[in-house]
Amino acid sequence: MNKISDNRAWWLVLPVFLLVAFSALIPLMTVVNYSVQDIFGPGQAFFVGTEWFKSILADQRLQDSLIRQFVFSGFVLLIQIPLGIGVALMMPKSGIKGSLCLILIAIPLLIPWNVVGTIWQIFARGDIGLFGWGINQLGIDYNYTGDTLDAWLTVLLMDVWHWTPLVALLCYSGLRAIPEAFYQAAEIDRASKWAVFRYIQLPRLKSVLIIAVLLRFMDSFMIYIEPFVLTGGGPGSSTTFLSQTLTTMAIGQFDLGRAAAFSLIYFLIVLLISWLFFTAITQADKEK
Amino acid sequence: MAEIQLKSLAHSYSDSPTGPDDYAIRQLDHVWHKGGAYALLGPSGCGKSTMLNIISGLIQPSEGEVLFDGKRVNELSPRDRNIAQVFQFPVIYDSMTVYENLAFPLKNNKVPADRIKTRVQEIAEVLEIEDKLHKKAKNLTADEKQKVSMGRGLVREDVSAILFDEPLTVIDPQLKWKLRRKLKQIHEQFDITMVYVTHDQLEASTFADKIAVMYGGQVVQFGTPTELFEAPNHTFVGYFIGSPGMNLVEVERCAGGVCFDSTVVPLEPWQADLLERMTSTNVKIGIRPEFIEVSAISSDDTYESEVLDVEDLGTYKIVTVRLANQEMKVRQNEEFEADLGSQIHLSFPKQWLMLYVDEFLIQEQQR
Amino acid sequence: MSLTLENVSNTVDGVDYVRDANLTFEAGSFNVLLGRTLAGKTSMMRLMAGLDKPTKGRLLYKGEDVTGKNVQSRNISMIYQQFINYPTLTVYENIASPLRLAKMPASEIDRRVKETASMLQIEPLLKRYPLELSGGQQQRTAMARALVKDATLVLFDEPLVNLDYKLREELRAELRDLFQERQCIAVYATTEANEALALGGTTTLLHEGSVIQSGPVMDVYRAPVNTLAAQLFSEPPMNMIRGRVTDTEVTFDEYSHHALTQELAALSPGDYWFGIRPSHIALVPANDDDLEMSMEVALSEISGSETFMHVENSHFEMVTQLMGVHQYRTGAPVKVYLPINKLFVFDNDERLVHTPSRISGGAV
Amino acid sequence: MRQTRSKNIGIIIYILLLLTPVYWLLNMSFKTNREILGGLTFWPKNFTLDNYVVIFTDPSWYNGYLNSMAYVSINVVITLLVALPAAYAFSRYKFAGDKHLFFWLLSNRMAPPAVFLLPFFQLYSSIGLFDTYIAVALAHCLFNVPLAVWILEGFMKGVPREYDEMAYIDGYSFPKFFIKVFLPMIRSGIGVTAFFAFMFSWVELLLARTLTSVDAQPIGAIMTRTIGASGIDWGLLAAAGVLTIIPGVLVIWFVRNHVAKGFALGRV
Repeated sequence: MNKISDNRAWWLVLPVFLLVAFSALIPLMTVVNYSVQDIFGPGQAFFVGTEWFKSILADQRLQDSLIRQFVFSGFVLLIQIPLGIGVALMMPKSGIKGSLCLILIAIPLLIPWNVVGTIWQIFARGDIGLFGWGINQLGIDYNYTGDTLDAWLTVLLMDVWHWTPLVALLCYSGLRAIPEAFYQAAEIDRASKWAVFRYIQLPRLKSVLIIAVLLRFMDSFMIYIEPFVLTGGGPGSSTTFLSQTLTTMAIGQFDLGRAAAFSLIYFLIVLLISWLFFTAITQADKEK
Repeated sequence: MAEIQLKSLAHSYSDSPTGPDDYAIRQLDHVWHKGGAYALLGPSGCGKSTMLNIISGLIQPSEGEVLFDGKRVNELSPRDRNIAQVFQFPVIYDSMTVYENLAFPLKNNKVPADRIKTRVQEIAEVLEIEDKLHKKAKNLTADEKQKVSMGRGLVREDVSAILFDEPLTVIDPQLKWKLRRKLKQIHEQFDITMVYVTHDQLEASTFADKIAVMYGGQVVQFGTPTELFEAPNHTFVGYFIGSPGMNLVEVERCAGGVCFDSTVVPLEPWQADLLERMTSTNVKIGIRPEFIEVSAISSDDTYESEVLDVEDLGTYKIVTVRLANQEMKVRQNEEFEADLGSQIHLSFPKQWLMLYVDEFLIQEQQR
Repeated sequence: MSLTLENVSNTVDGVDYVRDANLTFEAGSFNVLLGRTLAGKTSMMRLMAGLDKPTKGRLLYKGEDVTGKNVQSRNISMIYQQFINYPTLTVYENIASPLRLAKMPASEIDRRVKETASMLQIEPLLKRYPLELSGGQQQRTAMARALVKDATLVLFDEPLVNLDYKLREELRAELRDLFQERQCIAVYATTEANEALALGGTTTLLHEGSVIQSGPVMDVYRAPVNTLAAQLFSEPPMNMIRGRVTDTEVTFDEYSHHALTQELAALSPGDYWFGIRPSHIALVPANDDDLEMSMEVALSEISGSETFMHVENSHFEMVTQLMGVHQYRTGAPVKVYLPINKLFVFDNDERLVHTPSRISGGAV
Repeated sequence: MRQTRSKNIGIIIYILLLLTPVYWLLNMSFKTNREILGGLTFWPKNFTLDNYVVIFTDPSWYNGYLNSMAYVSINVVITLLVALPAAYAFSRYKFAGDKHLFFWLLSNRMAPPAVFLLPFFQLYSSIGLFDTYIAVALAHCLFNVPLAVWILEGFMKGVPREYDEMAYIDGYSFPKFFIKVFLPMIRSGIGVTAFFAFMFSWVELLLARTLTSVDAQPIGAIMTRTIGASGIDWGLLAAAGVLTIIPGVLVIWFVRNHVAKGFALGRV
């Protein structure tokens, strides 16, 4: 598809530009404005330069929260990408069964994030939750509200339950684009199941997998509602992620200056990572 | 190398076929001998691709048997039938190099590494792609990719047949005859049974020793390019082979042969004799534009015709004439000259005048 | 009413798609653009249609400069390679769409749509959707839409290439008849020399964006301006053999010597390219002054009524086009005869200096 | 690839595990709070619809659904109206800064909502839009519009440019061509984009809760606030949760054939 270069196309893009500017650029400017001031109340603010940034980078609580976030996102990718591919490979290719599978698997994605938290809040309780009760029946004392490790594993399990379908459906659409002739050729060449996966399916899943990793890393990196509803960030602050720290700081303590500086750092990390993925995707697109 | 036989084979895509139209392939028996180069020729929708997929095992025929060297293979999947297939669009493993592509089937058959190396080198030389062995397969040109895809079949010593499904579709026109020439050389060198599906008579006749012309799910003729040209045994083959196709004229029986309007066309004695024994009213005569002779003077066995159009095609001319109320085409060499509306005298050499009843040719030995 | 391209060039991101083209197409003419893939056929047609603007030169229509005019305001129509029809409209609506946009009365639209549809034998399909039809029927729908609005310029971009061999033949004949009496300018792009010959009218040879030669089809075919034009306009390409002429004889590739006959006497001594059409090479001498060469069969390709035999020897290789079917084993020795009066001669800069005289003879 | 038995078993097991928590929520929603706390039972002993009755009668509950529905629909309409022309521009033309603009959109899709809480709160209060459907709809455009542009651009690339040119040649002006020819050709793409915009707006709570207080409070906010004095009424909470899943399942059913391509952002 060779595109014509024509700057009049800007007229078509203008509405998007204005709308997203209004809902992103203007707010971002206020954040930058606050991040360099110490604000006591409306009208009383002192210019403090990069003082907030320095204090945040030094703040131990935020550093723990950042590390916790990276570890969490790391685990999310490690589990959900391979599991998603596995599920996609098992899904029937076409027909009624195919679309039925698609809808059932997509259900977790349709549930509001707070309801996901509520479901697992009930499901994992020892007394009224099937999962919690089941684990205890097996003799393992499991209490996600009390034990840090249990809380962590439950949050991770909830996220795997909630978002693996997205990876599975992305890979499923990638697999569906593979022409039948490739499978026939593999059949004729007597390729083993592994060879079919390694040489036909995986290379063609590359661009879709990059999108999956991008979406999963970003969304897990800014997770807030689900763990908040499930564990409230506890026990202690073991499951308090970046977004929750920021929200309590900004809305809870009305500590505007620090919250603004923290928001900027948070957003810059996100920008850097999504830029890496963006070049990877456009690279994959070019090769296809 | 296998002899491929189809015994009373038929195939319908609907599970309860009623009339003949429900059949993609109508009842037929057919044999491809060991090591032969064959073509399946016909317009799109005539069932030739279905036939190819039945041979390769991708489709199970709804009726009849598929035999490889006399052994029934209906239940065998493509992987157990030892066939290789070259598809319409190059199907290669992009992430591999050319060498790995060619070695892939051998590796899957657990062939020892050194044997793979020599075999791949040998086949690469035959296909003239030995200098590209270590390049990534995805950067090759379309015709090189088709060579690689064919190479995957050739490397296997146990391959029983190679099937081609219109392999030249995506190749640049000026490269086509080079790849056709390569396919022909390979067939002469490897003596593998090859079946080639196409709608292009030039590709079919340059590649195949014998061509099966398919029409409406039936093999209407199975013969060498010469037989198809000189003795098309079905009116469709006459029309489909040769450009322009055979002149076909509907005629009635009359004294001394057959006639249309007032023109009487004498028949050979055996033709008239066989015609009498048949009752059908669907009688046609056919003669190829290449075989109609034009003479300057009229004689008793020439027919008066008016020139309607003279098409100059460089190396030859196609003259459209009206004979009684029938339009016919005559092929003449490039020096032929005639004014529109002028009269020319045509004669139909006996040995090239074909008689068709119910669309099928009346053959001499049909006593 | 004529279309003129005046020094038209189109260079995009440093690539010359069209180089300094000067062409004129008269009303009622059928013009074929013949060239290999990527020779610039489509780029040139897009310039004529107004879909692209040339970076240099002018486009004149009836003398008026239309270079900048946008495509909506030009009365043109175009048929693409991939059967482009509106998938969401029925065949009837597809054909009617240009007329509806021209705000033509419904009764008039109905008459013209039905008339054009029957002309292209798709009247029974008017209620169907294009994607339900076969390739040939889809392309006929596209042609009907192009012809219904009596455009002054009709552009065909290799429209038959995705169709069956036999269907292509039929549609080509129909196209020729359809444009016999129309007053519009038709421009037809193809890679096949036979299609240019079959469609007649004028032929313009294109190679890498430049116009090699343009004129009535038989003039270009009979007198190719250089070796490139000769090879572009023949299928399989015309055979070219190096040769040197001295006062007394002509020697081909320092190998076979032949007496200089009065036919070639006019040539001044020097090196030349000798061109011979595959169809003029015979296996049996037609006249006594034929050039005899002993070769070996490389490959014989039979195509129904003809055989293309590739012959070669240590010096050069040739292709012969013989009537009827000739079965030869590869490597079999064979003698071929080149009638002198059929030779084309090109000078060292590959420009044509001698065309075969039209006396009778030649391989039948 | 033939669907072997082992694959069928594998996928069934996965789906069962996936749906167990939802089954448990459903199971809860038909029990009274007392029975829930009384002990763990696989089936509601005394099946009751009280929880649902409460939700459908108590305005503070059902208003939550109506509010959510309202701002989600507004968001979907705005997103499509704005994204369609932009996606067309991206799929057809090269223009100054197109790469940067596309990346900027992507980065907004990835922007953590938490970062925008404070500025949005202040922005919408200052222009008097606080606690209105428009506020939430506009806020959700932050991530829905970039996603919509991406998916639509993928679908639009599937339509060869020859269709545009043919329409111009026939005499269509750009707007007429866009509405009467082009949009019908990517109907499936528009359907899928609407579904995704609906889904991501429906499931989001952080922004929706922060920008509303009374009039436009979404169901999610109401649910998280019911931790009232007498402790959590689990049955009611479960019933409310079940009702939030139904709209999504209904919508996905209509676009089921194209949703796979949509998930891959039209890239496949």
